[in-house]
Amino acid sequence: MNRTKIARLMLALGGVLTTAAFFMTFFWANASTFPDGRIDFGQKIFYFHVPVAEASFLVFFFTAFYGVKFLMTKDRRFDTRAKIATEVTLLFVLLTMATGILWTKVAWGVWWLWEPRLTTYFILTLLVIAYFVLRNSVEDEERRAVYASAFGILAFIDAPISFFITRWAESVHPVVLAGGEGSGLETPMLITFIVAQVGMLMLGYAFYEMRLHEEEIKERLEALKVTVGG
Amino acid sequence: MQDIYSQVMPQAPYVVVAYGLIWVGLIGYVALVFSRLKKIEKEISVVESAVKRREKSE
Amino acid sequence: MASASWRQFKAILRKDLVMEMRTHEMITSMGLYAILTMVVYQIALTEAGEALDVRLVMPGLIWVAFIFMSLLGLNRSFVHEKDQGCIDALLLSPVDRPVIFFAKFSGNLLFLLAVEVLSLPVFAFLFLQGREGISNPIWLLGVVMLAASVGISGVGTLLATMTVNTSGKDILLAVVFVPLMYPLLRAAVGATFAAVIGGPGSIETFWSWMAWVAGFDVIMLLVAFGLYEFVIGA
Amino acid sequence: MGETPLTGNALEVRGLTRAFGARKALDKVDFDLPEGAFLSIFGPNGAGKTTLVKILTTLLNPSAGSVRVCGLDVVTDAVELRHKIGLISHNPLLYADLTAEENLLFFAEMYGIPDAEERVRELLESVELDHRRLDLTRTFSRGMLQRLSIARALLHRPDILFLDEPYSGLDPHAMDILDTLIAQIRGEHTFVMISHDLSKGLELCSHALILANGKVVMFDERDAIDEAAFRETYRATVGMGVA
Repeated sequence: MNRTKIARLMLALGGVLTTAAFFMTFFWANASTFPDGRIDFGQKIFYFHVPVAEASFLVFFFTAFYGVKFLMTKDRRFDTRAKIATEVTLLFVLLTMATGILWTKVAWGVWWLWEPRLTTYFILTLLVIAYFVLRNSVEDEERRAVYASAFGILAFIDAPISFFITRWAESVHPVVLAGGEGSGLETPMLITFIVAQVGMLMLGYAFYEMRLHEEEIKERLEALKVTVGG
Repeated sequence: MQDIYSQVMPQAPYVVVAYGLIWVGLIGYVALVFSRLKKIEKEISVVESAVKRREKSE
Repeated sequence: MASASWRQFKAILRKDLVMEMRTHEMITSMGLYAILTMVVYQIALTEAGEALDVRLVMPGLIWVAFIFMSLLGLNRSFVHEKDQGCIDALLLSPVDRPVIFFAKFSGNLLFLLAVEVLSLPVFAFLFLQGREGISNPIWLLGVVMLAASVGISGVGTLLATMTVNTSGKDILLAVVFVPLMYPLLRAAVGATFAAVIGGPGSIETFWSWMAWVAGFDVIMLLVAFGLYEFVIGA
Repeated sequence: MGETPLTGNALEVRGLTRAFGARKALDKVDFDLPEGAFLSIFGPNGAGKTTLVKILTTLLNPSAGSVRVCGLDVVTDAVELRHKIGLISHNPLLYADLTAEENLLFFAEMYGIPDAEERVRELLESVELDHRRLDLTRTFSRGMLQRLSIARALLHRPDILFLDEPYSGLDPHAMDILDTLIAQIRGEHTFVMISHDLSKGLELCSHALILANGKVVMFDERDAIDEAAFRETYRATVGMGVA
């Protein structure tokens, strides 16, 4: 089975799992309640907001990983991979921001709050955007690849800071999955979350492979054109 | 039942919009990539057949 | 070998200092920028009047001035290397690339610190007269300024080396630099605030923020140092 | 000058390829150049001339193949090799806000030259700039800058000199001076020159090389070259697409 087929399979599976998680969210997972017993319907956003956010961290790791590999080998394919990983990160980061803002409004009554998690995640968004701004302003292909790799590595340092900030600093952002008192989920909730998370990661992988496939065809096209032109 | 609706209703729009955005984002991205893939696959088949024709004529 | 690197380090640093003494390009533009920022602050704060305790916002305001000021200096610092292709002549000479990094970094750090030290008294003179001064010993401010400027210059030197080769370099440096600097700036403002406002426990708060600054400095300098060879050769 | 291992060859280029993705700036370039020779490299824009010189001067690494300059490998012995090469470009590579003397002293420090002041004075005299040594190079004319940049390139007594279109932008008088200077140092060094000017390049060289699309189209000794045929080959390469 070749990579394209695996990617298609992952896309299908990811689609099925996320759709299943979507229905589980509304028809199976326990309704979360406020301390006073009222139903917290806004909590439903959690089942997709968190998986997308975690996926964005994970995919962004590959930006740095392939950045390092590129700098060590100067092989253009690694730069292409880093670029695609960052592109998928951008998609996930934007979805995280959008759902996050909506949840903030539901839970805290405001659209935005400058609290540590939100702030660092906002910075992460800016870094991912800056990565593409940087790429677009370098003319020479190889130089572009080197600069983008270097910046990707630097930018990734911010990702763990954003991830762990709720554990380090005083933050009102909930830490659901870290254990500790009052956190934790009931079984149907946890299963729904896990299904959504796995589905989202599969989608991320599928997106990455599909884009890679596209870039590889582009490169083949370019190579063909060079041979025809020469 | 009435009670549950009154609790859920004010929060519902935000949840609906959130899931709407997620689905539009994910499906839109897939559609975008697929349409680009189609276009580029067409382009490469054109170039490839041109290369073959040239090789034959040489 | 080590002595050769030291000699080359001194040569590059001295050259940058001599050229700066001659043209005053960086110091003047950064200094003027600092003064102008203060004029703008006056406008921004004027309606709040006496009700506002300036000391509460001062730590943030000075770091806003410093970060944008540093952008100006960093942008200039590679222009004369690029102007007549001097960077090629430098790279052609038998010098280890990290030496270039440390020399440029030291130069940038010196210029930044010089303008910071000059503009801080002006700030105090314009905004803090007739108000309570700085609660904790003033040398604490020196500690934050030094430590944060190390991080700013280190990452800034690496990024400026990149952006000098790009189109739209001035704005690009800001776009890539400011978000990367966020953790450092946040901690620097925290430490400065603790130093200025004082009160019980402020010294501990100061040092815990300083631990953040120091951690950022160490990590970022190591990464920047490791990446420099790739970036300058590209 | 230096203690070069006696391979007899100043340049040994084997299968040199420089590629990024599908694009090949240099494609399996092979040639040898004996010591003391004067090589002129011709080729249209985008042929790979600048890339070739950048690799020979250790500024870029090859993607494949091996390159030895003065018997030293350009990748593994880069730092040692840099002591043996000098570059004169169409860009002066000088700091505009330093004086002529400061410029040379700075580079002398970078190379670790003993008795730097003595050496700098001697060089400034030989390029006839000793009267302007305390002036900023910002105030220099194009020709003066080029003379000073020759002095800079010769500071560390390199074995091999690279000339990257040194004549471009020079007025006839400055060209004459450059001719004289090259003639003076001709015997002591190996030369590699990139040139757009066929007549000038052929007049000076002992070996000629034509690059097009990153490939060597022609490489021969000057004496073996029929000038008319050479011009024809060169003209044909200019028509070849810039890939």
